[in-house]
Amino acid sequence: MSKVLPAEGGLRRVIGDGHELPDGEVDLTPEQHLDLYRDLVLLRTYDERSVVYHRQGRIGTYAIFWNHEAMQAGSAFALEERDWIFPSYRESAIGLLRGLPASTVLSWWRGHPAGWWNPEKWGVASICVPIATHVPHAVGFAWGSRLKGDDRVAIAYFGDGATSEGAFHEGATFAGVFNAPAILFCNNNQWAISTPVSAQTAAATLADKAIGYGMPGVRVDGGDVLAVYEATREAVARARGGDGPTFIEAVTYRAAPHATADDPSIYIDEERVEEERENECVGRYERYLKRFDLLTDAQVEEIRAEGLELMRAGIAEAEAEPPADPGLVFEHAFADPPASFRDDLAELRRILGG
Amino acid sequence: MSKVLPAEGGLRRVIGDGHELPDGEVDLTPEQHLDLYRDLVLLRTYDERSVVYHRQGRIGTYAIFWNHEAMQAGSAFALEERDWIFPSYRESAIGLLRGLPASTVLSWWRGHPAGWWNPEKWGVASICVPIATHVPHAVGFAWGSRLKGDDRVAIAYFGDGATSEGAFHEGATFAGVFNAPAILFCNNNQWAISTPVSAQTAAATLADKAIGYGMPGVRVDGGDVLAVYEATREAVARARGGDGPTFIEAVTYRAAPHATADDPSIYIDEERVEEERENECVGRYERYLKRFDLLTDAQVEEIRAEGLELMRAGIAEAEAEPPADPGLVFEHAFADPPASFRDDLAELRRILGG
Amino acid sequence: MAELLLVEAVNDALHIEMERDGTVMVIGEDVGRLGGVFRATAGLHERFGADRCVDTPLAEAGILGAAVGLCMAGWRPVCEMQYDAFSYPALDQLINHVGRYRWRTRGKMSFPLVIRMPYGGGVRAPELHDDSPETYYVHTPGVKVAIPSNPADAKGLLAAAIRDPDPVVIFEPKLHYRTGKAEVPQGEHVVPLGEARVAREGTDVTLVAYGAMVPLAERAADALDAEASIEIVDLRTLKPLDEDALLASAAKTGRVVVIQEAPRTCGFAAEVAAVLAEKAIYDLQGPVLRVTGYDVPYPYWQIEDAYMPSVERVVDAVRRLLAA
Amino acid sequence: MAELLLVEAVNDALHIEMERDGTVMVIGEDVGRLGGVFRATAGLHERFGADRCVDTPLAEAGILGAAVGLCMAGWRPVCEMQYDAFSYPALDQLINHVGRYRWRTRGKMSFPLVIRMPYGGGVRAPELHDDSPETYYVHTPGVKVAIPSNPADAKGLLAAAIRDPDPVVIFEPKLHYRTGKAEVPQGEHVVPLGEARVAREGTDVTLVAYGAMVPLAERAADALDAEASIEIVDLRTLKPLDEDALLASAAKTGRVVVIQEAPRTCGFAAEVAAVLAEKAIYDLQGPVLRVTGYDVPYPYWQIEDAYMPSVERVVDAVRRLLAA
Ligand SMILES: Cc1ncc(C[n+]2csc(CCOP(=O)(O)OP(=O)(O)O)c2C)c(N)n1
Ligand SMILES: Cc1ncc(C[n+]2csc(CCOP(=O)(O)OP(=O)(O)O)c2C)c(N)n1
Ligand SMILES: [Mg+2]
Ligand SMILES: [Mg+2]
Repeated sequence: MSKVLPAEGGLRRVIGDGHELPDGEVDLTPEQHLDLYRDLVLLRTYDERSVVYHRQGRIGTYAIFWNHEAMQAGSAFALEERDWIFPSYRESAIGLLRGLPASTVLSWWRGHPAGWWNPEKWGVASICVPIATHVPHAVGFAWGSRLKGDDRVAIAYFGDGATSEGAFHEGATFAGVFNAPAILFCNNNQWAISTPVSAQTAAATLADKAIGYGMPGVRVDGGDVLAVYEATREAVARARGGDGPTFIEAVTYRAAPHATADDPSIYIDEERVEEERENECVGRYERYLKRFDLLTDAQVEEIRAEGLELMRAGIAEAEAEPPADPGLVFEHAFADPPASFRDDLAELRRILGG
Repeated sequence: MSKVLPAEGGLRRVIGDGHELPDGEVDLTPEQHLDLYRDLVLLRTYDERSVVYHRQGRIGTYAIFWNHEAMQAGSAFALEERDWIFPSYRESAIGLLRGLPASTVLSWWRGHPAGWWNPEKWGVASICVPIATHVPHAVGFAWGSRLKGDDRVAIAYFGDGATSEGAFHEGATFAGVFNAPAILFCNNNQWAISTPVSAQTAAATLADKAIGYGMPGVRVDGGDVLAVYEATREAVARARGGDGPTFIEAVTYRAAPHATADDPSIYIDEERVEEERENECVGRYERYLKRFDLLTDAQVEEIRAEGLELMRAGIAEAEAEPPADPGLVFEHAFADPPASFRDDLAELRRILGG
Repeated sequence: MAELLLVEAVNDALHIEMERDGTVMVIGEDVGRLGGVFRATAGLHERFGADRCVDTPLAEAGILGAAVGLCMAGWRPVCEMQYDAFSYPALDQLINHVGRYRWRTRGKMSFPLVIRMPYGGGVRAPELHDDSPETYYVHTPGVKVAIPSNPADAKGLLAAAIRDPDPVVIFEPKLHYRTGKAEVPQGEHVVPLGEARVAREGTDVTLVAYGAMVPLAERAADALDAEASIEIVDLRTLKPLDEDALLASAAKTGRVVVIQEAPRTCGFAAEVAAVLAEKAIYDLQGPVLRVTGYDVPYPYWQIEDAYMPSVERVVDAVRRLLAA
Repeated sequence: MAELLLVEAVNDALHIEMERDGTVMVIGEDVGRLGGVFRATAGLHERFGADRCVDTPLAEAGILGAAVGLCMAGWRPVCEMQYDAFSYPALDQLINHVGRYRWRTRGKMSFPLVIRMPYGGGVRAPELHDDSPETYYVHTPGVKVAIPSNPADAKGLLAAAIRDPDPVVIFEPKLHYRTGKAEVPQGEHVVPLGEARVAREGTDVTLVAYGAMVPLAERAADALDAEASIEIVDLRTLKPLDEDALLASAAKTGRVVVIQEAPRTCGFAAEVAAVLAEKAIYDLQGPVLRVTGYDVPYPYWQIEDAYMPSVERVVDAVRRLLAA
């Protein structure tokens, strides 16, 4: 049986601190715990390596998700394979949890066509770069699946800033009205680039926004992978059971730059960042698992090594991609391209060749 | 002292039914009551005559506001002259309460340039035809006024359907964040053309949406002019006092077609309409005033006659407007029109003249 | 053949295509019980049920955004925008997603959605019920755009749009929704996208038009009957453009007037003129003239006729061209 | 004169105009403490305070809609859109309100707002950081549009925009924000809207360009040095267009290539070509060629150079034109 605890600020929590804060429990087998841990480490490794690859000039601008891994892995762990994930740039690598190759995601950040995957194959929609515009996609997908008699669920990830966008509002409104089996998962890392959540909304909490859409709003400690898992599991059950959408606000604090191009020192509270880094989500889960004797140091080593190996292979594979053919410019826009594309391509080839 | 009563569905109410439902009271002098009654009758007369003028082909398509008068007059009565009103098409004639000539509004519905007024002169923004897009205007105005050190308040009127639009959401978010002295006044007539509010949102009430913007949400009986007045007066006081925006949901039931072009018989509940028509807002106030001996039959006659006379004069004036010069097509788009306008106009005049 | 109004032809196409393909659904504001403010979707709700003809919340970006997701779930949504100028909140979804999502999946997923809306002026309506927004759509990569000028094409182009694997936008000339019945093929009727129609053959001057400007061009041609032999090219599809038909007519007449009711700058007439300036320059016997709406806010309806291209303005352009 | 990067020139203009006029305020996402993701608004928050340099919620329609209201309250808001493709949620406010509100008041009220944003490709960025959306703006009645190509014009056009009584949109070529310092007049510097600039005099072929395409045109002209005398017209303002300058150059050279990085159909090059086809047809000694982006989604950055107009494509067009 699960035991979820209320925490500071009404956040749901499972993982304690090993001292005063007691641990809760969730309904996972030891193997599942290890799988979840593996997911967390995989994302962490992906993220840390990506920052290095960026510095080495091997990938372009990159949106760091350091310490967001618990939100991503915990929620995704509550899904079935047939459920769909609608990521923002912040969840660029979430497909890894479903076996999407690291080289694919790395290629995306390398601006190489090999980075654009088939959403149907992985149940992971394309990375959404504009803020919040994928919320209606997820809702439309969930609604459409229900109309088809499927029991698939869709989850959309977005940030605290995203909740100010009209697209979020319209998507959430549709979700409520059509009772869509959708989960609106808000990563509240308390910053939209340099804008703190206090300047983003006057709402007391982001979860409060759910009331306006007639759906439950749940607040959870975003650094607690098990609390995130539990909250999402409940939301998935609700959705699949025909009880409609849920808004989940997972609260954390952005402890890294917004992206590789960003310099947060201008605006962020460095002390708060330090605190957060010390209490980062992978270590928290690691210590929890060790308290329950579910994880050994040897396993930690092995899992980390696995992750590193996957990344080494991934970047090698991405870098081994043949240069993209300029002719791709004219592909994939239409099933049946207009004649003008053929002419334009011929001209381009003539000029490039000449 | 005012005495506002809770009513069915948690709606604030002042006016009773003369039988079981007791009357409340508001802080208005007998003269003010008469003024407010005059406002109500003026709007009612405007609306009823407009429907007739439309049938006579003297104005074009017209958005009927029959039984919305209490919401408009009650709220506007709580404003000071320096406060600004941002109307939708449903409040097209609200400027009348500030002395804007009936002929102007009639000209608007006649598609004649004389219908376009100077917002600064009346403190009434232009009629907003697209849904909800004026909410950020009102909020920007209120915020900007506060920044200037003014104590002006802005009120935006919109419908239940409007609360689904992204523009509403973004405007409301800005209002909360900038603590704008704005009132978001939602006329919940329970229909957006043929779409009932139950298909518009899954929220329990529209006022609940206010929580997501960190502002109070108030529900009031939209057929009760005094309850509307009271709620708005409080909101104005809050706004002017620096305590920020308020969302007011005034609940009524649309008891007339959406507009002259609409045939609601296809979708509406005719019995409910009948009920509403019997309990319409002007009669309710009239009976209230009579119960308190604040209004005589003679005064009713006189005030109605005044309204009719104003409309007679208004339509005559509107119809006496000289035909608009086609050259107006090129005016007012820019302070300093580009050379091409001059050439286009010359060409047009040559052709029209020829 | 049946005699139908343009809006009835639209309705007919929706009935037939929804019958034919169980994945076609109609979504929009007031499309259900009311059957749309112009009655274009009348009867669908009764016939196909509330799940396939859906009244949505009042949120255009929500409609188009949800449609993207519906495609991903295997539907072919036909989205109604209630009016031209009320489609603008959805432009963000159009540009950043509708036009790009197939590309994003490297062609692995299709987005067979349709956006249809009444467009255009001349109907004596309040502000913002008169726009001709085709430029915003036609400039956007990844979407096709068609604009019928008559009932048969309204049916056939819509059917083609619904069957197309890619996003198609159809603008329906609301001015002509009910101006007259015309023959419309019964049953399935498809007018392929990308094929212009020579609405009238002539030898002296070509009028290039689409949508509500085609009947106008015809009236202008009638007025010029004694003076010149006018050819009228009804583009029907703006994107992909039938360049061959355009260039053939320009080669034949050497004189072209392009008509469009949208504001002039970067309107579709500019594109037509640019194609001619690039590919027909040696055929042209005079300037390419544009008769368009002006670069001003669409005016109060009492003077909208001064804004709209008129027979007089078209005739004047043709005469100037012939005299050049 | 000072030597400034383009983005520094923008920043300089903002400082000077905000100093000059206490009603100018800057609003947008991250414009405050961060000074904008490109640092275009750096220092304004410190100098003029949080009330005049305002970090807004993440809501572009809210930004532009609020700006309309701010104008009504007596402010001159300068709105930053963080990137080109993220301005689309605000198009609805632009088209239905920003471009129409002065007209709605019959000229009684002014809406002296500015929208400025980085635009354009070639910067190796993730999806949707590369758009050239000028058509959406330039087609909209009631707004002016300017696109500087160098630091001095970036400063001067922005100053003109801020002082203009009407809405002005400025697209800043992000590719050239930091590519090189150039001389910029110190203190107040205004480049009037509506005046093109002959960036280079020549006699054989005119290259018409704006924004990031001007330096490209210059490189192409250099490459063609031995073959042809190239004139370059930097439009600077797209609306109102300086037709006189355009027509004068076309009359002089008789051969015109128009360059634009936006997708081709209904891009601004089409408008330029249409103006030439209408008003310069007898001056033209060959077709008007367009070198543009293609009608496709802006691609993955590893092949973006194939999408962007290149020196090679411009040179090729010029050669074809000279051989025609
Ligand atoms: C529509 C839109 N506007 C602006 C941007 C630029 N932008 C990218 S990330 C970001 C901040 C997003 O903050 P939040 O929603 O909290 O997500 P986080 O990045 O913190 O995960 C902004 C403004 C964008 N991508 N899309
Ligand atoms: C953006 C936009 N979309 C659609 C419309 C068409 N339309 C006009 S009124 C209306 C219904 C509005 O309902 P509601 O907000 O409840 O206001 P009411 O008319 O009931 O006062 C619609 C859909 C519009 N004017 N603007
Ligand atoms: Mg955030
Ligand atoms: Mg309503």
